[in-house]
Amino acid sequence: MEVGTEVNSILPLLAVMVSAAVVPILASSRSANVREAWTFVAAFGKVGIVLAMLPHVLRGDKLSFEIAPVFPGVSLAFRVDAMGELFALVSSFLWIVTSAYSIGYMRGLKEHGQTRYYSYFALAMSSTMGVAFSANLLTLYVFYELLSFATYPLVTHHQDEEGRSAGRRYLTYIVGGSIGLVLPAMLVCYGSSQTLDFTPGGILANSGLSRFELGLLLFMFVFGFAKAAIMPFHSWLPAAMVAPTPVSALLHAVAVVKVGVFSILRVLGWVFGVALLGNVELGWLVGFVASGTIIGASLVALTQDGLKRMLAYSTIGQLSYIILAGTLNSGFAWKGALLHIAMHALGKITLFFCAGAIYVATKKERISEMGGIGRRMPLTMSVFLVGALCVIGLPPTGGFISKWFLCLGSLEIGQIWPVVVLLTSSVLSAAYLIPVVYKGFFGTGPDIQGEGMKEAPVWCLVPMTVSAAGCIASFFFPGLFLGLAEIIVRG
Amino acid sequence: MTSHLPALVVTVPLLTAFAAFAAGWLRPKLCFPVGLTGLGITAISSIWLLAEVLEAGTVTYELGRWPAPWGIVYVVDRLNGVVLAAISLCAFIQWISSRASVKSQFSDRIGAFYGLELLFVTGVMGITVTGDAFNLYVLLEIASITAYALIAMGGGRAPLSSLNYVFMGTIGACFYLLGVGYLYIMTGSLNMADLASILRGMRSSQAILVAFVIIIVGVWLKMGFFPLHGWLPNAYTHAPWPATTLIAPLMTKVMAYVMMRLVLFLFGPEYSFGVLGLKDVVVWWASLAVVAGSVIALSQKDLKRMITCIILIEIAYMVGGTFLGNRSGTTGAIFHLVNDVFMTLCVFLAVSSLAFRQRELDMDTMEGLFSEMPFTMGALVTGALSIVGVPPTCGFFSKWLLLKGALEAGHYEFMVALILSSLVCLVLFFRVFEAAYFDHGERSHGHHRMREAPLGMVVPLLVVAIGIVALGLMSGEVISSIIEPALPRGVL
Amino acid sequence: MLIWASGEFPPWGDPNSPASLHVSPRYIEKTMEETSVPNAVTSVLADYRGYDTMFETTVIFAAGVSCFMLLRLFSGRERSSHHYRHILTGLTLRVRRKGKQLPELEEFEPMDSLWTPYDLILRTLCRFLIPFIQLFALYVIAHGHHSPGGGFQGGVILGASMILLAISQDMRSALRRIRERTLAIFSVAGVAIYAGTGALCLILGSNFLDYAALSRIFPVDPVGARSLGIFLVEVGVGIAVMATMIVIYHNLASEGFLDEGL
Amino acid sequence: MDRILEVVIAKYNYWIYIVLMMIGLYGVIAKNNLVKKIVGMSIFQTAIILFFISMGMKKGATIPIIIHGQEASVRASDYINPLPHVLMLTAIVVAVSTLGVALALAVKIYKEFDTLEEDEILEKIRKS
Amino acid sequence: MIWQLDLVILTLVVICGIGSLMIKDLLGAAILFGAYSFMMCVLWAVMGAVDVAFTEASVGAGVSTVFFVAAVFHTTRRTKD
Repeated sequence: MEVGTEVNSILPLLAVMVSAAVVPILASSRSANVREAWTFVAAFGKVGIVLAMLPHVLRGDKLSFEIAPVFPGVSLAFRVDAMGELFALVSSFLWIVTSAYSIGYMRGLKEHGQTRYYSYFALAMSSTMGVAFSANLLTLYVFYELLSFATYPLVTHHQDEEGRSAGRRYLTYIVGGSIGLVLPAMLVCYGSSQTLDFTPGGILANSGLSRFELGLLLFMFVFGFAKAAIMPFHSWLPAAMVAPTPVSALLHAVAVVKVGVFSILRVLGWVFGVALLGNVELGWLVGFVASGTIIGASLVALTQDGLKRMLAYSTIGQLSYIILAGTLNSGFAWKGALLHIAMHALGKITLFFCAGAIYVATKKERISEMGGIGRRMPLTMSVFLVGALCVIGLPPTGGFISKWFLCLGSLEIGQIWPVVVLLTSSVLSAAYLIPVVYKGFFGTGPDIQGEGMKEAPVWCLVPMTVSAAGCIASFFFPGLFLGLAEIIVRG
Repeated sequence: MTSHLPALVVTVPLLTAFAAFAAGWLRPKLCFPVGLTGLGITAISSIWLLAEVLEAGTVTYELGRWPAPWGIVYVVDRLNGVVLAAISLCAFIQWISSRASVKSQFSDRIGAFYGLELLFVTGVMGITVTGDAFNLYVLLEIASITAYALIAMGGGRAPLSSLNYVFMGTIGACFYLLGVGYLYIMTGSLNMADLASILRGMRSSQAILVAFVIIIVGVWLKMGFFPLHGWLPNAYTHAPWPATTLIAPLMTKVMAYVMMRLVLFLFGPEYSFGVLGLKDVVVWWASLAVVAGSVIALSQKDLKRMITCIILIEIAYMVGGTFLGNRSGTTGAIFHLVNDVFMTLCVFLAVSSLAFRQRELDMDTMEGLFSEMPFTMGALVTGALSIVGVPPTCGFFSKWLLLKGALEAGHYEFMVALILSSLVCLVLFFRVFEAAYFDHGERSHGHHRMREAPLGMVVPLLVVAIGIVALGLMSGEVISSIIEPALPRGVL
Repeated sequence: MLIWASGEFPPWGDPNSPASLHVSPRYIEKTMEETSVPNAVTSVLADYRGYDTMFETTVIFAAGVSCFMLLRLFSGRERSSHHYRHILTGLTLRVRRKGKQLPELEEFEPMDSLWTPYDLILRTLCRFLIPFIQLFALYVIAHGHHSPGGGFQGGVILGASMILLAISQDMRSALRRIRERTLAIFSVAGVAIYAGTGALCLILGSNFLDYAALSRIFPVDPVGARSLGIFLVEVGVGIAVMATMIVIYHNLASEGFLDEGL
Repeated sequence: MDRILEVVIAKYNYWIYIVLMMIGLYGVIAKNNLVKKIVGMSIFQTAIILFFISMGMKKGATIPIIIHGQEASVRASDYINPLPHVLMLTAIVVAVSTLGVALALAVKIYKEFDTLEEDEILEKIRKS
Repeated sequence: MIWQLDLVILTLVVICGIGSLMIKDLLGAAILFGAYSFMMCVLWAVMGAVDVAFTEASVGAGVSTVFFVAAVFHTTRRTKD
């Protein structure tokens, strides 16, 4: 069943380390330019390495690298397959964009502690890569924890009371979930089948666990990886929106939350195995929870006035698409899920960029105050529109493709309710996203006149246009992503 | 030509102690370098010894060249080999980093202080290396008496806490001695290997059972295992910092080692776990102790007191892990012992260098420490994460083994207690880090900004912190090559 | 529980109890030809289990150092007042710390604050006794091979004699005999003799504390060397114990001022 | 009757030492005065020493010093087991060292709080 | 040896021990403790442990009593129990 061969290569380690390596330089450098220059060096290096691995992966090979054996049968090791490659590609590419953006943002707002900011950002990226490339559950867990602690200073960047409480909630949910639920679950897996390596069939496939135990395990994993923000474990995400916008953009639309989802997909597909889930009919349970999350989050998003909070809730909903798809035993659905990782990342980061740009330019966070902003900042708002379309899932944006595959998948196995859920939430998301654009262009706000409001600094504009372009491009040329997804599904 | 390393690791610090004390009278400047060289030699030779054991198997050393049951022998196998290495390294590092504070606090009796510290090291090394039940008692007393004196130097209510420690410690040691007497009267031997071989014959004896109980209770008393922990928090909290950083990592761990040695080797697993059915009771009790320790630790305000309470939790881990009685549980306990030496050392050193700059250590005086003492706080974070059990620090891996053992033994209450306590530790340290991370600028008009601790304290601290992570990454080799072969056959 | 356990013990004084059958006969039967020391206790103490004894001495030493470190007060801190006595008239006068110090006149002698009237009998008796006590102590140390006693007992008695001196007269005169510094050096030296003997054996290429090695440097056969080694360490123990006992007493009895005792 | 006497003679040492040990333990635990506690501690230790000594005892044997003239033929049953004596010498030394340290601590505590009653000391600590 | 004598001494030992804990005067407690040690040493001498008896006589009955007295002398004789 396993196509391709194992190739020993140090590339994964490099890909992880390259951003961690620059941390000392970042931390020690006093001048802003040096800092940002090095950040770019690291980012481009990362993308370069990831791209260098691409051909292998497309050929169906797996690049593996072992750091250290830890227990009999378990070792800290990397193994790059198509799924990790896909995720790594997206996040590393978006890191470049985001670092460009954060230059504009941080400078525009004259934030303090930028050294710390960039350093921890690099660390967070390293651990994201680690999660993407990890070859077994233990390694994944290690980097997952690292990511949690590396992002804490970013979430609480402002170091005020709000940040304090947000950080508290953040760590409580995420670390509490991982230590309290994931760790024991891992133990049970290790105890029942003496390994933790991801195997396509699922390592629990032939362990004599009863259905109840399996269900328990499944839920421990799904809720334990609280970064995926499945309700009721979601409330850290809106709280974490106090972070500076680039953080929200990259971490809370791409890196962190996607790491959660990624881990859950890994567990579903490589620990349990879709077949097993199908046999004991456990996928449904998760599926129902996910659907509930989708609808609920979208409804809550409707009621939000703060732009970033609304986006956060929309993120919660979108993440659950992926999980829902993952639980469906269907190639199309999986393809859609993997695509959605990329597409939603593109779309959502665009939206966040816009929100940040608006904030930089006008210090406005509430939707109700944004009437007529589009006339002042047409570029921003049009980019916002693109992002919105992508998130809603309308052509000509990549979001459409991924949702299309999701629907196909659910139809393939003859399930109607997922389709219903998807369409409903699309309508809902249209309902909470489009008004912003409308208000922006045609609405009239209180204080639009006078006080020269203009576009955000160019450092902000370029990245968001790039990502918006990405949304559209991924609609016309989804080949690369499709190829990767194809490989996974075949595997 | 037998190797003399086993004798060296004990006698070198002993002779150094005399030298240091004499130097205190003649030329106080010499005390520090003398002790430094002595401990350096000790550390090197103990590591060398460990290497020797790893390749050549158990090393036996007959003192005065009297064969085993008549004379006193030193027996070094993998278990105490690794413990020895850990202890000596810990002592060496602590020696370097405690220089400044010793100089500032005990300038007039520096020789005596250093002499006692070295004697303490001698005691713990001897306890670890000896293969004779009574010799262990004598060395235990050396370690204890020096510890009493060192702790009592704290001033304030330190003497009272120390006196309580004297009472508790003496009773514990006497219980141990009494148990040894029971063993002697039943078997007529004091040598551990000899005893073990004789005891194998007399499983069903009441006297042996009583001896087992008495000895274990005595050792628990010295370990500060809940509910016999009464003396521990006070004693460690009121002790002067240079003493705490030396005693806290070593004393309880060494007693835990003694417990493992007796349970696993002297009485033998099939007796300790099989014949008398105390196993499950003890594990339940350990789980209870873990929870109790967490509660006690949660209720503390002062930072130093809090981290001393964490020792209680760690001790309960080791007891529980040992009495789980299966392979991974015991392995986890031993590995956790080794890790805990360094974790505790790291945390205590970090907090001591905080205290060196800033006298009082409650939560609200710690704002902005991250920006003022980045290295110290970084090391503190590492140690704390290791205690919480976050990979890739070494604490995670030993905790993992303990959990696995509990799972295999079916002791879910122990699992729950472990996970609960890790979360509690997380909360404990998180309070500190939050206070230290958020800076409301009050200290700007409050007291002066603090400088980073002196280099002599920071460098050892960072070494320990890095060591913790390195140990975590190497845990694979450590477990498979050192600890697992160290277990007696009986443990399956 | 303990009583229940004692039910199994071999009856008291039973010559065939395992305790007296397993290990100990060797000590009794071989002590002559292996160490040429008739007193089995001494030979076991200082040779077979010599290592215990070394640490026993170390324990005493540690205790001495502890008391010193705990109680000793150094210059700068003084009693609130000093008492002086005019030898001729016998009238005493009290000098506060702040007050001007008395000129060093020979007709004034410093005296204890809790001064007890001059007791001729006691003093002379003690003066008379102490030399004999010390002589006896030396005998005990030296003759430990053949009769009960040994370094430890002798050392204690030596120490006790000095303590007696300090009690019967005042501590100053006792300190005039042996200075504190000397005591410290003695205590170290004593233990160091013991450990040094062991280390010497080590250097001579044998095991630690293997006195037989001493025959390489001293003109005696290995067995004689053992008894010689035993003698050496006994002396060491004696010195160490004496010094330590005195140190502990001085610090206890004078609260660390080391000026006036009981 | 004789049987009982037998048992008593055979065992009463072991019982007495337990009694002494309990006395000492009571002293350490229950007494409120520090010096009293220390006394109890010493009693506790001596009780254990007594246990060891009585375990080394042999009926009809003499003290473990080889008599002149018969070094050639030494029978172990003629002499009392010396090993417990040796151990107990060490134990006595340990006991006196502990005693010294404990008393030093007591004096220090008295200087600090000028009382030796534990409850009063705790009271003072609570006040300050 | 005569076990009756042994028994008598043992009872004396116990009495001294209890007394030294019960008496309401620390100096008296110290002295009684000395007596206790001395009884102990007699007992051991009877049991044939001459060396130990010797040591106990010099240490227990001698030096440690002096230590006690010195300590009590510098603290207080008062005790509540």
